[in-house]
Amino acid sequence: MNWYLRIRKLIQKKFPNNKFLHRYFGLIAFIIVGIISLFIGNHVNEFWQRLIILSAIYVIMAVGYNFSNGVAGQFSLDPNAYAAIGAYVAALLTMSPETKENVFILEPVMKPFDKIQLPFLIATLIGGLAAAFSAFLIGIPSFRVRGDYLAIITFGFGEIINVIANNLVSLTNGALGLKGIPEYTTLAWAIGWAIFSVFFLWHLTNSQVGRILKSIREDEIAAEATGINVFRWKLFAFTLSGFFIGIGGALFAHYLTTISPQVFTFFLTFNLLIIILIGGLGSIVGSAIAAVLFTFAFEILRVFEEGIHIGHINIPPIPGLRMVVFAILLIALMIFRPQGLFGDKEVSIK
Amino acid sequence: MAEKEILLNVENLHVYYGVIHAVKGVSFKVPKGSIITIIGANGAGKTSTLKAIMNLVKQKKGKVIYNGEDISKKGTHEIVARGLTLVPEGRHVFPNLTVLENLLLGAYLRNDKEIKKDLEFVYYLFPRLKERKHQKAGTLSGGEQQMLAIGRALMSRPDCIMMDEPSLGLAPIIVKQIFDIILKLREEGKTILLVEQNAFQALKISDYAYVMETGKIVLEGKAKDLLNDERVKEAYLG
Amino acid sequence: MEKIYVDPLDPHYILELDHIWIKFGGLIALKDVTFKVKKGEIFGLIGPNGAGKTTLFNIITGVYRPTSGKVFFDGDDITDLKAYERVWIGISRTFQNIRLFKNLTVLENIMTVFHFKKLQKWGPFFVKFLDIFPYKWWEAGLALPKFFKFEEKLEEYALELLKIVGLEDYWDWKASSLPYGKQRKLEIARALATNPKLLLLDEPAAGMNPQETSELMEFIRKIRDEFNLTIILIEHDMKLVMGVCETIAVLDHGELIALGKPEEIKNNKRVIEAYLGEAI
Amino acid sequence: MDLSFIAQEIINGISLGALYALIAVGYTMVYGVIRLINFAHGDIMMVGCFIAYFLLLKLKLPWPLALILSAILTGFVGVLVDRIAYKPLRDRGAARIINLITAVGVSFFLESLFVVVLGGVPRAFPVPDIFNKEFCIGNVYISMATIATIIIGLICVSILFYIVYKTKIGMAMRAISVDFETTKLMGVNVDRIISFTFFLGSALAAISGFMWAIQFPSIDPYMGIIPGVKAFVAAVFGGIGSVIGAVVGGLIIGILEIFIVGFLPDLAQYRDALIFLILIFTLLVKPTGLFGEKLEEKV
Repeated sequence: MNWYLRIRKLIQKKFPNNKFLHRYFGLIAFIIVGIISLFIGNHVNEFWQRLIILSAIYVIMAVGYNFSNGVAGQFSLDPNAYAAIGAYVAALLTMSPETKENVFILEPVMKPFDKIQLPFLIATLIGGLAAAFSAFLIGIPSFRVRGDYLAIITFGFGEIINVIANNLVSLTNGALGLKGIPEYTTLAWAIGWAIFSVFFLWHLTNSQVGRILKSIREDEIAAEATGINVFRWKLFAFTLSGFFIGIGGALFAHYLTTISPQVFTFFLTFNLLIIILIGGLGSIVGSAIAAVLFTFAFEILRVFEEGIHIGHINIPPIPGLRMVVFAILLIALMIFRPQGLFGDKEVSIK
Repeated sequence: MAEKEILLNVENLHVYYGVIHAVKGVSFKVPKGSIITIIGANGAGKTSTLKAIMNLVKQKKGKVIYNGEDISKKGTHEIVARGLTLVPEGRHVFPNLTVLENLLLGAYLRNDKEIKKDLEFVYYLFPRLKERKHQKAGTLSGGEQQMLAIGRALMSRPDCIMMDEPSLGLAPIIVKQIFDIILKLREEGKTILLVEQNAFQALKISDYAYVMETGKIVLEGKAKDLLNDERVKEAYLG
Repeated sequence: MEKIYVDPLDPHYILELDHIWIKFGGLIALKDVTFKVKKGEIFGLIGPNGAGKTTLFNIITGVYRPTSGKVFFDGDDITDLKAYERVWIGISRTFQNIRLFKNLTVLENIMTVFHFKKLQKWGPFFVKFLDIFPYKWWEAGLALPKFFKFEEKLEEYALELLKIVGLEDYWDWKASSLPYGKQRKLEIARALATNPKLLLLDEPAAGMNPQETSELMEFIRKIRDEFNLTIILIEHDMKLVMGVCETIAVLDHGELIALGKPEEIKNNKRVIEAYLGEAI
Repeated sequence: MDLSFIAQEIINGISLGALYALIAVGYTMVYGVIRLINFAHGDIMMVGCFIAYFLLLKLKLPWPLALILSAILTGFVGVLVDRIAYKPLRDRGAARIINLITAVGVSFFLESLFVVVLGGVPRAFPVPDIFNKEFCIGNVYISMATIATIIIGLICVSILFYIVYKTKIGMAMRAISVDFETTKLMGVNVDRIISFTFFLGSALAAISGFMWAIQFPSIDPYMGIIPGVKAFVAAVFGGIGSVIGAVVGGLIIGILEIFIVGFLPDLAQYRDALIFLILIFTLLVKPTGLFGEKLEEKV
């Protein structure tokens, strides 16, 4: 039995008559977590505050990624592509025409974008929708294959998007990337979106939709034999997952203020992969917690990469150390606890 | 029983799959040159027992003595080298190899000159295989695949052959042939441990039998006696 | 054997196979198979492994498309319908090697099936609402009251079905941890949850002892009567087949070699030669 | 466009394609036996390159010796990787996707480890003089490196073919690929065969790495990614698991890449994207690649 059902049964037992609590205990818990993190974020220095924002962004992307990979069991390797699409689209929409003129020195920016400037929320949503749409388009052909092959196709798509980001200069400014993106991603925005994403996908996972997706993950042939249009539902999961990753990407762009193809390489996918594996495939709350842990660990390890000077002790900078640590972590996780730190069973993905 | 030499002796065997305790302390003896049957319902732990003897399952406890030697810690290939082999449930021929290649793979551990002779023996037992020796094993019918699986096991020149449900899913007419072959193998001096759901047929040809239920042996005796046992009749012979 | 001609308009028949051929690569798996299944009967399909029985099931349920030939269901040509669409019109099945949603609970295994738009009638009682996938995905995500209301209802229905098949005590077990016989039952229950008119059972008695098998015979008759079903079953256990089936078809090497009442099959010379070996 | 230009392009294409083919064969071997997409294959190739680099530069070994020795040492690296990372998964019977994820982890591990130990700065590979010779037929140039790649590639592939299709070990390999447990019942020491497979695959990677380095003599810890990915595309294109497929796929991808650059200079920057598009379309039309065998799930 999953955690949602377990907690719900517990609450129904403790408060047999409080129907509101039966239904909305999740919402209440998430809002409390949100308020606490907002409160903490507002009372710490800027370094920690930025770290909280970054965690929140990773939470959004991770739960989105987990929805298609863990819940629906469709293993893809291209969240970097959707993050990139969300980021570029949203950034192009919020940057002022003057900034764009200054930034695009190689070629002027493509037609509609040279005039447009939209509010942050709308730009973010459009970024998410653009990512969702691209996920939908790539999903149509991709879901004709399964398993390893699906992973390969999506990996290929991630690379294609990266090549495009590097070369479609009039839209992406090539390898130089976009500079001067307004720093709109505040603590409130990031946490708000994170709470919304977790809440939304968590409920969806524990609804009939989630059950259908899980049944596809467990046994595609049996799912089809119970009347499920497997292809359509896979596509749905993939598209929705793309939407949330795109939202994450949009927020990421307005957090970094400078984006380039370098930000959205396979490296980003690798990070998200570790997060959802730590959190447990299929566990939405697990990947949210894992995202926070991962981001903090990642930033703390950065200190080692840059070298430490404590009194007379000098530890020289060790570039690449973080990735060694995380790669070992990933391998060890797969060998010793493939269900993730928070999952309670190995999800069967063939 | 006492006058015959014990070839395979299983003592207090346990098998676990994670938290599930599939085989709970099974002991039995297989004397040389006999046909011994284990009957029982699906999920009773029969297949797990055979796999544990061949060391194909990891989590197990207990002692398996073959030909006077403790083989419970040996690798599967070492057990096969000692002359004990298993014809797995569901045949499991290699569909991408030809019939001949399947048979030769059965003789993987051997380098002697007599492989050819044994091949002829298998072809003599199963003339159908000779006709189809260059066909991919995947194109054979169910009965032919079962014959191939038995023939392949014979190619390692085993002294003791364990067979897991050799009659499963075969036409009744083929089932009869398979049981005839098993009798013929005993005449050749092989020792046979049979696991069957087709209890009636199996008991008819065996010397001694064990009944397994939920991981334990609940009944044992001469096959003829079991055929007349009320409990066996009710639960397994229908 | 004599030729059978299909009349798609005959209301007594629920399923009609019309000269079905299927080839995989160069191999002919089914050769000109033609037969009809009467409404409400229990129809047995026997033959050795590799004779094409499961292939035939796969053609009826739409997993494979026949190379040539047609499939009629309730008077309609369904040859081109996809597998999941055939479930919607009332064809449901179980599998030879049980295919449950292993990591989901027993209850979830049943609940998953309640998703189609049209589910009018369900066995002995009528389902109270037509649209059984009642909320949109975003309503679930936003956790609107409608979502909770229907979730609770789905649970209630699934439990009701579990009660019928006698699995209600196991509702929160992981499907894969159920004992073998119960897994078979759950798979049948899941197939019933789609509200079928035609139920296909692929070796339902595999791995059961005679006692369980005779219980299964009773169960098959019971669900046929209660749910108003037509049942086709593949089985090797001759006792079960002869005991429960009203008509039997025998396949050998992809060909239909006999069709008739159990008595006729038992004494059919060709069947004895190719399959049974001796009369039983 | 004159004929010698086209001939030159074809030669260049074959030269690159032969490299891809050689790497792809290694990919395909491991996949063919244990159904694992060894994502880290390109990085194993990088390891082989660095071993050859140190053998040539520090030990001043003659190149044939360095080539063979690097192949053997890298082979053992491959066996080690399998024993540490993949074997525990196999023993547990983990889902295939878990294997793939682990392979991604191994790939990142090898890259980052070499960055930590050797730094990320590219180094010049000491190309033996013999490979710098060039032949000229009319206006078409062929370098010794190209000829060596083709010859050594042919030798490797022939040896491999012999092993897989003519020996007992090869028979066991093909058996393992379909049924692990039953192969054990044949008396095959499955672990040893798999180690041997990894040894062969990794040694091939080292040889192809050496050949890569004499044609593109700048080596760094990330050098394995691009050729690894391309060879991977080639292997899938040809039908992963099939040795012939890998060779044909490698050649086609190599020639296509050179042709795109040569004949469609506007699209040159997009060549990697186009290669992937081809892969995607191949998989859609024939999901198992050109020569891949069908692995259909039985219902």
